[in-house]
Amino acid sequence: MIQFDKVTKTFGARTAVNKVSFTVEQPQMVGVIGRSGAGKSTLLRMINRLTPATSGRIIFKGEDILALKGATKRRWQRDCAMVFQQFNLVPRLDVVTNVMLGRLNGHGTLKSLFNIFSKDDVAAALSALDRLGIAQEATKRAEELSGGQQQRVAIARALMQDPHMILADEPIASLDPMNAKIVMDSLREIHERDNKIVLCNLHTLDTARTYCDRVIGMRDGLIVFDGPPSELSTDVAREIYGADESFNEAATSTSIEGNGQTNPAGVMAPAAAVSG
Amino acid sequence: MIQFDKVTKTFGARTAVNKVSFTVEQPQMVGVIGRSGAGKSTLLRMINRLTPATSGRIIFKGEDILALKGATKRRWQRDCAMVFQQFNLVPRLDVVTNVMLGRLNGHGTLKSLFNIFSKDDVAAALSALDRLGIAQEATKRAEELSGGQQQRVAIARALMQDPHMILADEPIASLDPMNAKIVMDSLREIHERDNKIVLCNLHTLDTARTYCDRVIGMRDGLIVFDGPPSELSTDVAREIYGADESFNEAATSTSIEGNGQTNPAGVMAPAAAVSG
Amino acid sequence: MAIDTLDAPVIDHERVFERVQRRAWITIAAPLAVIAYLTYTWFAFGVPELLERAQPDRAVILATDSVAYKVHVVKDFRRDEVDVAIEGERTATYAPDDYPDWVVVDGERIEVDLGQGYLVEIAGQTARFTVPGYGTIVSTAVADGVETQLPPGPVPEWLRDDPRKLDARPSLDRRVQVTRTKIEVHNYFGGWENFWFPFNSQLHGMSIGQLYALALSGDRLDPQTSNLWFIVNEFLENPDWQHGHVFVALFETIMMAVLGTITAAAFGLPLAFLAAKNFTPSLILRFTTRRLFDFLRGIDMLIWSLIFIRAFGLGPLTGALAIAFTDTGSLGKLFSEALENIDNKQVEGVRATGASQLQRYRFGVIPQILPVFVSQVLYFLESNTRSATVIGALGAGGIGLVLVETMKTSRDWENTTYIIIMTIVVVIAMDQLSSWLRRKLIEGK
Amino acid sequence: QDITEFRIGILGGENASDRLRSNECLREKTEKLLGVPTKLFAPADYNGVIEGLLGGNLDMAWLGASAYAKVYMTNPDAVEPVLVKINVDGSYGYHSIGFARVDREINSLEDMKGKVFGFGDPNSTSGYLIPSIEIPKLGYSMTPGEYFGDVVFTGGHEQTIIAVANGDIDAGVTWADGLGAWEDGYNSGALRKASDAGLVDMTELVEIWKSPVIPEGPIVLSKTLPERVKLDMTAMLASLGFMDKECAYSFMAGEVLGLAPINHSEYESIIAARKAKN
Amino acid sequence: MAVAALEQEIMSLRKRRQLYSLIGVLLVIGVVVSGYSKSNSMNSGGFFQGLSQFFDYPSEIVVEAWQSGPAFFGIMAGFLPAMLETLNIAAVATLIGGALAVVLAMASSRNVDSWGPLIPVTRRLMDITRAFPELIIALFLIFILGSSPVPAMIAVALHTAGALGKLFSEVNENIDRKPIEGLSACGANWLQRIRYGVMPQVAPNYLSYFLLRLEINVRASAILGFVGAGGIGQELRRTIGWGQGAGDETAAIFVLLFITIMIIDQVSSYLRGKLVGSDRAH
Ligand SMILES: Nc1ncnc2c1ncn2[C@@H]1O[C@H](COP(=O)(O)OP(=O)(O)OP(=O)(O)O)[C@@H](O)[C@H]1O
Ligand SMILES: Nc1ncnc2c1ncn2[C@@H]1O[C@H](COP(=O)(O)OP(=O)(O)OP(=O)(O)O)[C@@H](O)[C@H]1O
Ligand SMILES: [Mg+2]
Ligand SMILES: [Mg+2]
Repeated sequence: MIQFDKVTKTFGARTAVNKVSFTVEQPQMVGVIGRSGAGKSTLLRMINRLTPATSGRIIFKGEDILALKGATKRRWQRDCAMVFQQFNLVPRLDVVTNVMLGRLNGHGTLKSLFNIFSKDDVAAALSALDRLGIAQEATKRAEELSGGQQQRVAIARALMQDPHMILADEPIASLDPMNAKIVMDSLREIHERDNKIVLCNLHTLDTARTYCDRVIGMRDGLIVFDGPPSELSTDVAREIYGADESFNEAATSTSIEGNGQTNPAGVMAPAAAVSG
Repeated sequence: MIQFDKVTKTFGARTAVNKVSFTVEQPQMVGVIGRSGAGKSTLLRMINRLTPATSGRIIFKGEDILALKGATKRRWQRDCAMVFQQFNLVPRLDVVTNVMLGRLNGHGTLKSLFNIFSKDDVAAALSALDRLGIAQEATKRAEELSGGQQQRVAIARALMQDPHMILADEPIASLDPMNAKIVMDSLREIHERDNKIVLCNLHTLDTARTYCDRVIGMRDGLIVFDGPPSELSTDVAREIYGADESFNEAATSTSIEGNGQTNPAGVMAPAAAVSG
Repeated sequence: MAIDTLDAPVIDHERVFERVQRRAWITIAAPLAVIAYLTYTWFAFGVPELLERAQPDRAVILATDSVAYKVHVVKDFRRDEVDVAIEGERTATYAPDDYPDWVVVDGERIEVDLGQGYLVEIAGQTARFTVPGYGTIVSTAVADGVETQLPPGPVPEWLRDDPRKLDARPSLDRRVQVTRTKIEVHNYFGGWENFWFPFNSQLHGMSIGQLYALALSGDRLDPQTSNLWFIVNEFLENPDWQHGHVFVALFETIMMAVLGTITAAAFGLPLAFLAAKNFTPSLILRFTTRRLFDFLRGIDMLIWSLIFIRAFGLGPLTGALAIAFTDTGSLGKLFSEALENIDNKQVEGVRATGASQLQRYRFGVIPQILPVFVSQVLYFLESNTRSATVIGALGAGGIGLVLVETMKTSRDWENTTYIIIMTIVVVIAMDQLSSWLRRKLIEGK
Repeated sequence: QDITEFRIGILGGENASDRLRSNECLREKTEKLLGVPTKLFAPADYNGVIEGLLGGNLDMAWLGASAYAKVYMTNPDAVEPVLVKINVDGSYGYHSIGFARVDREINSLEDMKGKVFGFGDPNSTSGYLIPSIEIPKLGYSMTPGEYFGDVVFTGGHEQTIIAVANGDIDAGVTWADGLGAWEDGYNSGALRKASDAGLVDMTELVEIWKSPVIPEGPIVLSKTLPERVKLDMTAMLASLGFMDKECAYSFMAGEVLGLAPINHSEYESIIAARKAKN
Repeated sequence: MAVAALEQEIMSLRKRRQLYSLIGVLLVIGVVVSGYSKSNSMNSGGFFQGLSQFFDYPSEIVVEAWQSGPAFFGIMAGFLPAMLETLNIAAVATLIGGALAVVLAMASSRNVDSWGPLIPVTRRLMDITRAFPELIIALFLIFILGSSPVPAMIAVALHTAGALGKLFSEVNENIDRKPIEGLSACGANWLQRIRYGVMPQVAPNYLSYFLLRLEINVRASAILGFVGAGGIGQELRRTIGWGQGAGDETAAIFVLLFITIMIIDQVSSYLRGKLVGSDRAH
């Protein structure tokens, strides 16, 4: 479905993404992992065209989306919805409007400038919100919601775009474990029910293991691992994270349930207490 | 040396400090503990005369310091240096000037108004800073320093006052564990080397245990405990904090070393990792 | 899913849609209201008639005039004299033996060559104006008007033929007028004439190199002063441009702004302490000071300057005091707000060392409000430079007055343009200076 | 008592710098005569000079009759009139002239019904006081809306001329000596100046009204000046025409016969007129 | 730790700083003292002589106003239409200038994805329109358009566009770009991003500056009336010019102006307080 062909991005002397090539054949939930600065965000942002690529091609339905311009580019942006770590909502607008903003691309500029949305839009937005379980917050301002709720609004907005794929850049990094689970569950549910590609940057291994069909590991802009989560051994993880023997996965875990072997229950409690 | 005699402070209907009487006979490091609102700050501020007392006397060298006025009052303020939770430095002035402010009381008003300090003052300020290990920051503005460094500047200012005693109002409450340790070590060192009374409000038991010769526990303006730290059992702590069975000291610990029994080693590590 | 919705009320689509629609209405209604108001004022201000009456050609004349100058060649029948003068000014009249080469006087006949085939011949009371591509206009001044013969064909737009006057302006830079008393020919040239040195000065027309050499040379043009000083003096005393006068006026304006602002700051700061809650417990004192600030601000600079003109006469002092009065109110209010917002921790820290009241202010308060103080004063300095030109125009003096006078008599637009450019330069310079100082003093860069 | 400086106010009408320039010779003469620094001040309007005299900030000025009346009425002890200008032909006054644009089809006050009429400066004799008294006498009320559609102040003679030429107002009043040809803007006066300056084309304007002769305004000196200074100044000004023709020409803005002594009583009628306006 | 060396450095640093402060203070004092003596000599009247006459003019007016008795309020009411005209000038100018300022601000801040080459151009444009005193533009336009409120309105609007544009673009510099990015990712075009990503963030600050400007513009419009732009300023010029006899009218206008400015001042600072919590002049 979508094919990456030697996609590269350099910032000055620094190569953030280095000739990355891979293909997603069928609707999968793909997790991208790697330590900070590995190039995960840059990769996703290039797909959505938020960051221009330096070279390479990304082929979707036979078209190089890196070459799109103007209205077709914006049309493509609509087709690959993006979910951000910091939610990127408009804080002072109410939730339902925020969700409806996902449809801006289909609307006439003038009409949208005057805040005119159709009954259809409202209904679609409400059903998206309902699907994420926050329809009752529809009339609140986005900034009044908790982080987890805001992220769900962001996902609702993504749904509203009716996209071919959803790109999520560390969607749970700013959330507490409880909300992280809800958000990841929602993404998974969307992937399963609507059969959409979900490309999700994650910074914790256990989340990737739990939710993804396929995991891509990046290091210094290169893909160093690509396979099913089951192949993701501690050794591989060490390679991805460039960590030494002392690497302890628990340190980055955000799960609240504790996935058995890697995350001993009880560790979280005092940690949470300290930060609280 | 200093004797408290039924010292009372009421704010309207509220009695913040209630007929407190105790005596510090020789240079001791005294920790005052108690939960928020117990009256700890009020007590210290009354000694330094930042807050006027409602009734009672505080006798130092045969004089009731609560009755001092004008220049003698300011002279006394200089003699009992105060260290604050929020450092209370002048952020836009440079570090060395901030320290020299400790000498304001000895100086002519006019001279000091024009920011004129002698070579002696500079030397003394630098040696105080050096003692706290931050002489190299002397020319920076106070606001450019980290919290821990600022608190050390504040202690240097206190040293500069060449006081009979140092009052410290939760000096480590705004600091991270690492800096907290440095600051408490410094206070202890001053107490030991210069043989000064240090009266220190603390909100964690283990700090009091580790550093103080004597602990005073306050609750609702009353002294409910006065004795060496060794007598400070969990039961007593519960009484001071008015906590129920679930009271868990670890939740408030800020030690980075882990004091054996109450703070199991290893708990801190992941917590630090999460916050890092 | 839907964990949160378990007990929550079911959201009503209709109601949400109504909300969304209501907001859409508001979004549309607000601009509509503004447009309605603007339409009302459009008619209330009488814009349609205004547009009808507007004289865009004035703007063209104005624009031409501000970048060009004209030389008048006038034949006056009553005095029976010929004058060739820049802008028709007495001070810039060419001597009869020194006419520019496009004016040829031969006894009673005058030939004015306006270039590109345009030619005016004046003989007796008759002017023959040859216009390429049109023909020759012959116009004679008679006892009760002018008699004109035009070439055959329709009368062109640039020509106004009236029994009392002929006015022909075939191009923007050539004009011939004939009335029964005189024939007047205007020839336009680009640039600002006599800008550096007056018409009759020895230095007129010298290049920079020549001037430089002259300034260094020992042979004094004027035995009284050095050459450099002579050059400067000739420049400043230029009667058409009056650089000296303009510079003095600019200086007056800057002085008004600087003095006014500093004075306002000097009085505003101490008074601000009296108006701040945390420094003045006395309610009466505080209230009085605040009302004083309101009064000073509310009266308005305009009215203050009118009062001061009566008391102190005309000049920069009046302007400075008017600015000082108004801004004592504005700055005082701002400072008192800044004082009320100071961080008490710092004051307490200083106080705990046994510092006296004054020392507490000096080290606990001043460092906090100094940045506000400096930056506000600099902001005001910049905007007061502009205000000073305005109240100057109302009578206090300075560049504003010079400007208004020049404009009111709307004669030499190049003079006006010059003064405007100087004013703008000064305002922009003050703006840059103040933001440079602000960066320097506050951010320490 | 002695004075430390001498300050001369110059009435508006011309470009301030021109005014200062044409009076420079007078300033030099005065400085030489009195031996104190002498300064020229050119305020924005009539009122500026009036205020200056009232505030004691000016020692000498050449006022219009109405402006003098205002000074006198506000403070009779402020100034005293000393000299008045006499025209070349021996006449001693000037006229207020009402005028309009030719193409507006206005040829007399008769045609002004419902139109906009403009005065100049409220302190001007010819630009306000006299027409505001004389025109109603002819039966045309000066209350805005009664006969004229509106009555406005343009601010000064130049502005009136520009406003009429521009069509902002239908007709206005200004001053002229009433001698010579209309096409030139008469021999002297505001119209002549504007026409000379190329500001207006007199053939586009038409006269619609002319007042009776208005007495020339006086040169006044501050009453607080020492008697010696007053005498010296008066003598110097009175002889200016013989001593320095060029200076007299630029000071008095044209050819004049000279200056003659005058006293307050000559202006009683103007004062009465002005009083009636209050 | 070379504390001794540090001490040397600090001492010299402090000496230098003290010297600079001293020079600065002396400079300011010098400017003030010489400036006042210079302007005192340039003024036609002197400062000390003037002090005694300070109250001459106000008292003249007050006496006349007092003598007119209750009729004073009638006179005041009579000037209401003129005051209203001034208010209209200010309001229209602020609206139009404010709208221009929004456009300029959006075109001049990098932060809102403005087109790069446009930024320096619009910035200079704002600097220049800001530097023009309203008076100059008004006089020019009066020359071309004739005496009416319109020149004043245009003049004030132009100046407002520059002044507000600068403040607005400063607000733009400080916005959070995340919502804009979120909208980009939805495929919103530039106008839509401005409308939903920028406007909601900046609206309160814009409004606050707008109100402040309205207040300033009322004063400016009143002053422009003085040069022939209509409104209360024109009336004031007439009554002041006439002097004695019109003192009650002058007083009435002063009072009316004072009250109007006070009301606008109070209302606008109240509204601004509500909008952004605190206010800053300019
Ligand atoms: N706008 C930019 N300008 C310059 N360098 C950039 C920019 N954005 C990213 N980089 C660099 O590119 C590299 C990859 O960054 P990227 O944000 O894609 O990493 P990441 O894997 O998402 O890390 P993180 O987990 O911190 O979000 C980093 O070294 C970063 O410093
Ligand atoms: N300025 C004041 N005005 C009124 N009440 C005050 C004031 N300062 C303190 N109090 C009250 O006095 C009581 C004791 O306050 P204090 O600050 O001494 O407690 P504390 O033990 O220092 O608490 P914390 O740990 O929160 O600093 C509290 O109930 C507080 O609300
Ligand atoms: Mg990232
Ligand atoms: Mg406390």
